[in-house]
Amino acid sequence: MFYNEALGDALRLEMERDPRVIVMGEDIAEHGGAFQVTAGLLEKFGPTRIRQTPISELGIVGAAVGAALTGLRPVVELMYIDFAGLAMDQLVNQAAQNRFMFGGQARVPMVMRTQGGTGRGNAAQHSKSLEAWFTHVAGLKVVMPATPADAKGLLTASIRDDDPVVFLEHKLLYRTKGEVPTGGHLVPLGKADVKRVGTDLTIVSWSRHVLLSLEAAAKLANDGIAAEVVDLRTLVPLDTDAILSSVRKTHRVLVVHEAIKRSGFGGEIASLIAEEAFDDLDAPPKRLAGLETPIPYAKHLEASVVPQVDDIVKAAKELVA
Amino acid sequence: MFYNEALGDALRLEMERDPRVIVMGEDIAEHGGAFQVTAGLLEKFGPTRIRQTPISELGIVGAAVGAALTGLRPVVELMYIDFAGLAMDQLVNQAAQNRFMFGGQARVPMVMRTQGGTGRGNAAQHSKSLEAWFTHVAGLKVVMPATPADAKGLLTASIRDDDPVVFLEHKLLYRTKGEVPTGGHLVPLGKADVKRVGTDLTIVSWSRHVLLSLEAAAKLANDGIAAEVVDLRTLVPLDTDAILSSVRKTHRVLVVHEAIKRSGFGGEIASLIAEEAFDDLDAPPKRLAGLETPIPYAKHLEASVVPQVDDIVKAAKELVA
Amino acid sequence: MDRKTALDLYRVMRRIRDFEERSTVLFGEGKVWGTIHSYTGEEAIAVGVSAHLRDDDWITSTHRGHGHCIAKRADLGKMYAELLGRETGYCRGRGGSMHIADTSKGNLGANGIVGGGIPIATGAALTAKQLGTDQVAVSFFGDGAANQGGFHESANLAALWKLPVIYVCEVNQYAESLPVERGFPIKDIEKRAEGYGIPGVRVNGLDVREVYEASGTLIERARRGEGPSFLVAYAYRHEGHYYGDPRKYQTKDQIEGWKQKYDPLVDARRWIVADKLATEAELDAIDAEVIEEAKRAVAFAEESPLASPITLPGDVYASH
Amino acid sequence: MDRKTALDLYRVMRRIRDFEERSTVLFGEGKVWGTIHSYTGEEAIAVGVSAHLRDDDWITSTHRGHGHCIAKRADLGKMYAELLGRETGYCRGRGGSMHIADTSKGNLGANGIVGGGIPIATGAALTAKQLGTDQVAVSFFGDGAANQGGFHESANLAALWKLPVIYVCEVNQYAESLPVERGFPIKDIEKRAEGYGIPGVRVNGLDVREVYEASGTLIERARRGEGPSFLVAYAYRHEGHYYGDPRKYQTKDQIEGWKQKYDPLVDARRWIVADKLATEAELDAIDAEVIEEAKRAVAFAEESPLASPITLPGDVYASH
Ligand SMILES: Cc1ncc(C[n+]2csc(CCOP(=O)(O)OP(=O)(O)O)c2C)c(N)n1
Ligand SMILES: Cc1ncc(C[n+]2csc(CCOP(=O)(O)OP(=O)(O)O)c2C)c(N)n1
Ligand SMILES: [Mg+2]
Ligand SMILES: [Mg+2]
Repeated sequence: MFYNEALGDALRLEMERDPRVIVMGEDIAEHGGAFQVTAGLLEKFGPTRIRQTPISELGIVGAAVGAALTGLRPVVELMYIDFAGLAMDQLVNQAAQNRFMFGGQARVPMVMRTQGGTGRGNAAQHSKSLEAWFTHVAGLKVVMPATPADAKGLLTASIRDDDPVVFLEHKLLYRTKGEVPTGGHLVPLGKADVKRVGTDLTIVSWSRHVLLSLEAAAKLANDGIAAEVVDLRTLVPLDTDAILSSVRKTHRVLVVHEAIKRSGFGGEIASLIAEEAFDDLDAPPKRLAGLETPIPYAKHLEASVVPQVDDIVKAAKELVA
Repeated sequence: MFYNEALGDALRLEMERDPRVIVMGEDIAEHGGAFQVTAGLLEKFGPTRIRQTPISELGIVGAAVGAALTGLRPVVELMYIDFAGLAMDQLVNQAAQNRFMFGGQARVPMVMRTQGGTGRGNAAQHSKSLEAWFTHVAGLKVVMPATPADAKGLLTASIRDDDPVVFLEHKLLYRTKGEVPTGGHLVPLGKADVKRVGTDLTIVSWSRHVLLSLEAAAKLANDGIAAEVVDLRTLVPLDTDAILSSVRKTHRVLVVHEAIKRSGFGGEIASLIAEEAFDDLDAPPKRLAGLETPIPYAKHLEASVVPQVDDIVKAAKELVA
Repeated sequence: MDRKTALDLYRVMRRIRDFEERSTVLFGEGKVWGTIHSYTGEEAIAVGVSAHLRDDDWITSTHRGHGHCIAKRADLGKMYAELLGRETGYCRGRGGSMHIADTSKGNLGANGIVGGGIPIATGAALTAKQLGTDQVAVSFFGDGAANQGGFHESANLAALWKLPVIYVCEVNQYAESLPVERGFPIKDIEKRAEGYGIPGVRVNGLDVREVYEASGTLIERARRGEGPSFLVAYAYRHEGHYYGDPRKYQTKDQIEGWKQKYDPLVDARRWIVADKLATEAELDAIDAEVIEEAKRAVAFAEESPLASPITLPGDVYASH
Repeated sequence: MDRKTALDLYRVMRRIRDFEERSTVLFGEGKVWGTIHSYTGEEAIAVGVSAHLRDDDWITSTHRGHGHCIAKRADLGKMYAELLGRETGYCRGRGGSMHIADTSKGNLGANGIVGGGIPIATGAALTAKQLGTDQVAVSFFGDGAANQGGFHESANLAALWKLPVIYVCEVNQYAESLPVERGFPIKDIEKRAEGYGIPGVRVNGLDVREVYEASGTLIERARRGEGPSFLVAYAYRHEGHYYGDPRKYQTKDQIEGWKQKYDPLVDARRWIVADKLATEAELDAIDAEVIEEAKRAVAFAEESPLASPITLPGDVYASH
């Protein structure tokens, strides 16, 4: 099953299970969503549960907050993560903080799904990776699945969660395929997954770069280097134990992500490891991430600003050298 | 001179020097700004250069982008950093990226001044520290002065800079006093300042926590511990050399900031040090930062969620133990 | 208007006036900190509208939120306790004046973000529509907030979806230091409703009878499924924007004179007596009751324990 | 309308039509990537308005920006070079279709953010006002963009400050898959102007004469310092939202029939000939010239070197 179908499957099952689940967003009805995640849902659930909206990101996210506060479980599709700048206020000042500010009187069970990343020539306003912003907000949870099965299981868990969840997809993952359990499938938030076992170094990654890291690990194996690939899956809450126990085993760590390096979530991981597992490290914790530039349009330029498989291989080799 | 007066002084001098400099924002005219930075400027420059606006953060910041693209040098006052969520789109998708996206055809010489931080019981929507968000955006510069002199010198440099600068003040700094050079005073962007020399450990900080770190350093000195305090002043561009050369001297580092720890800018600094000066470190690079919570209202609670002087002292002692 | 309604409205207005005066004193004494924004002068708006609301109807409020909260029948003790940072406060001392919420009465919270409540009320109205109930949502906000993009987006969405939400714009003549005529290029803010094809109604926000009547019609309309509306109530902010505002942007007459001239409570007393709905003495008795009740509420707050320490992640996350 | 004006307008419209058809072919050949949005069917709007603009007047454009760019007299070779990711492109291959800008002609850029250009044009108009020039700014945007909060905030600000900006809303019947009647609760979008106290003018966006006339008046007005206005031009988007759009939300008649029925170029040819401003043959000659010019432009682009590698920080920062 494709990644986008797996997401659609989770939505369909949760909407069947719970009438309070609704979907809101742009182009999600007849068109089925910019990446065909909601394809077929309009026909099944009708326009009151698949609510196609005008282009009003702040209003839509805010309406989801209000709906979540009063008993619905809305799932918002924000077409591109780059548009988050229009809706941050409702997400950060309201959704994330309502429970705390109200002394526990409220809960805000909403999901904001969106997608980011490069790879389709969409240039600087349609290709960002902004997970670090959301992880820096107390009150949000942040989920970034790399595989179709995790996409389904984590979206299910996110919809059932009583807190606001930012669910981040990657535009190049939608047409990746994988085995997906049929029927209900739940992957709990906050659990990392060791996607490949190894002993020589740990590669920590999330979202699409897990796949690139796995490719790199396969190449490294040819050269006799056994890389362990830890897929975080959920950035908040973070599975600190999984990271640290892998690093304590391999003694070397490479953190790989697509977002720009400066203040990326990789800094959180690398400094966490440096703080908590300093004496276990045989080499400096290393980050491999995007260059500090907006994303360029031209194909060859776009590929030059985010880590590719060979960059991962090279960095890993330097680390174990 | 007080910190807020030093800022007002820089604005006045730059407005006298260059007629293209204008100020826009809420309550900046008769009222003189929520923190009295623009006090007196209306009388001097009139309402066309001190442009008081309605409450429309996105529109105001966007108008500044357009004005900067076409020949003005606008300075926007955003009353609280917490309101940035309303204006992020114009700052991030437009201002920060215009030059790059247009292949170098444009420059966006604007400054967005705002203030953050706790200490006045303003609770969760008026007390955030969000510098990490801005530092994660390629195309923005980020400045955070701790003293009145630096405030004046860095604001001068920011206004003269041809790139969009996010200039972050702290609400508790406005009524701090210090020597400030009269007349033109320029502190270049991208230069850290060693605010206290020491040999036993390096404390890296910025904005108000520089002052708390200096207080802590004084206390530590009583116990025979010589802490060096490095004030970053500018987070982007970052003075990597200053950080690394201090750490290479002291071999121990504590990064202190008010923002929540998770994905805070402290992670960038700590992981930079871990990557670049691993072998120079005698102890894990340590971060001391805000708890992962929205800011509470009650005085005793507010103080409990961000690092205080004694917390710095304690962390420093653990580090040198 | 019948006697009971008139006296009920009067009592709640007085309760608000008293709360604002009393919390100002507590602020002056250093018992309340942060910032408080007085609703004095605007009582008729919250009270006139909320009289039609049930406990299961929702409101969103603003930084100037005490009045809405009281009009929506909040417990005064818990309000004072919140201002005093006590564990018994509505938000356990975590929210303070700018975030008081009372979800048991449908109050989705004061809001520190100007305009922040508007999309939220719209979403609450969506819940009512989606679940097929006859609940309504009211969003109170200031004239300044009407210039926020979120108002535009929400009004458009609500009109498209015929949501049961009433947008109540409280024109108190200022957005902080900005006089309303410098914030709007038009005189009649209610005209903006036409851009969304919804009713826009102007009322004298100093006269609780007018507010009561007009909002009753709009709320009933929303309950019947006929969609959103825009009520613009013109009044006058008696105090500075916040406690301590030096008010450099106002004339002496505006500060002193207007407060006397435009007072919904003085007005209400006048017509209640003139219409023979009650005597001065009866109104004085209500005032006295309000004072007693307030004193008990303050005492409750002052005797309450300080807010308990922050617990993480429990104070922040519901599922963990 | 005189012959020269008519033929100039016709020529630019044809140039745009040709550009859109030609870049679609290039996209199909895999030479252009990312996304392109065709302006076919809406040519009369950009062309009618821009005919009044000087090189030192500013425009902001949209994701559907080729037409505005060409109408503002951009170099076609540099445009094609940008689409092909070449160093000679307007943005040196960094921007692509959605970010083409030509600051030498006052084009402040296409924009990937729906509504993103509206505040920017407002700011450009502020520059004119501040520096006391008679320059104007025009913001082109779609019907969908008019529901963004940024439109509301900008229109209010421009009206308050009497800025020389003209907001041109291109109603092409859709915002991606959302038909305009499902995006707006009102039929006459131009009515929204009343909420800001500015003129709101409706024109048939298929008729370049109407657009030319109405926009001329509004632009002159702005130049004279009389402030902003809102021009709403109704037209029809001939192609899908983007290259490759399956158009599941449209009927066969809308996809095939309407394109024939509503074509500003066919219309223009009709009245130009009917009014005896030129013959069919003369118009054909213009078409032929446009084609030759386009071929040269494409050749220039194809012969140009690929975009040079990213240089940091120089590509991102001006001062470093
Ligand atoms: C988004 C945002 N911008 C600015 C502020 C600062 N601020 C607080 S209240 C206020 C004025 C609000 O005016 P209005 O909406 O008329 O309400 P009033 O205070 O008059 O009741 C401003 C600018 C804020 N809290 N939130
Ligand atoms: C802020 C934002 N939201 C959503 C999108 C995705 N998107 C791109 S074009 C478009 C439709 C725009 O409609 P309209 O403004 O009518 O312009 P048109 O495409 O019809 O010319 C949408 C929703 C975007 N690019 N930016
Ligand atoms: Mg007001
Ligand atoms: Mg459209």
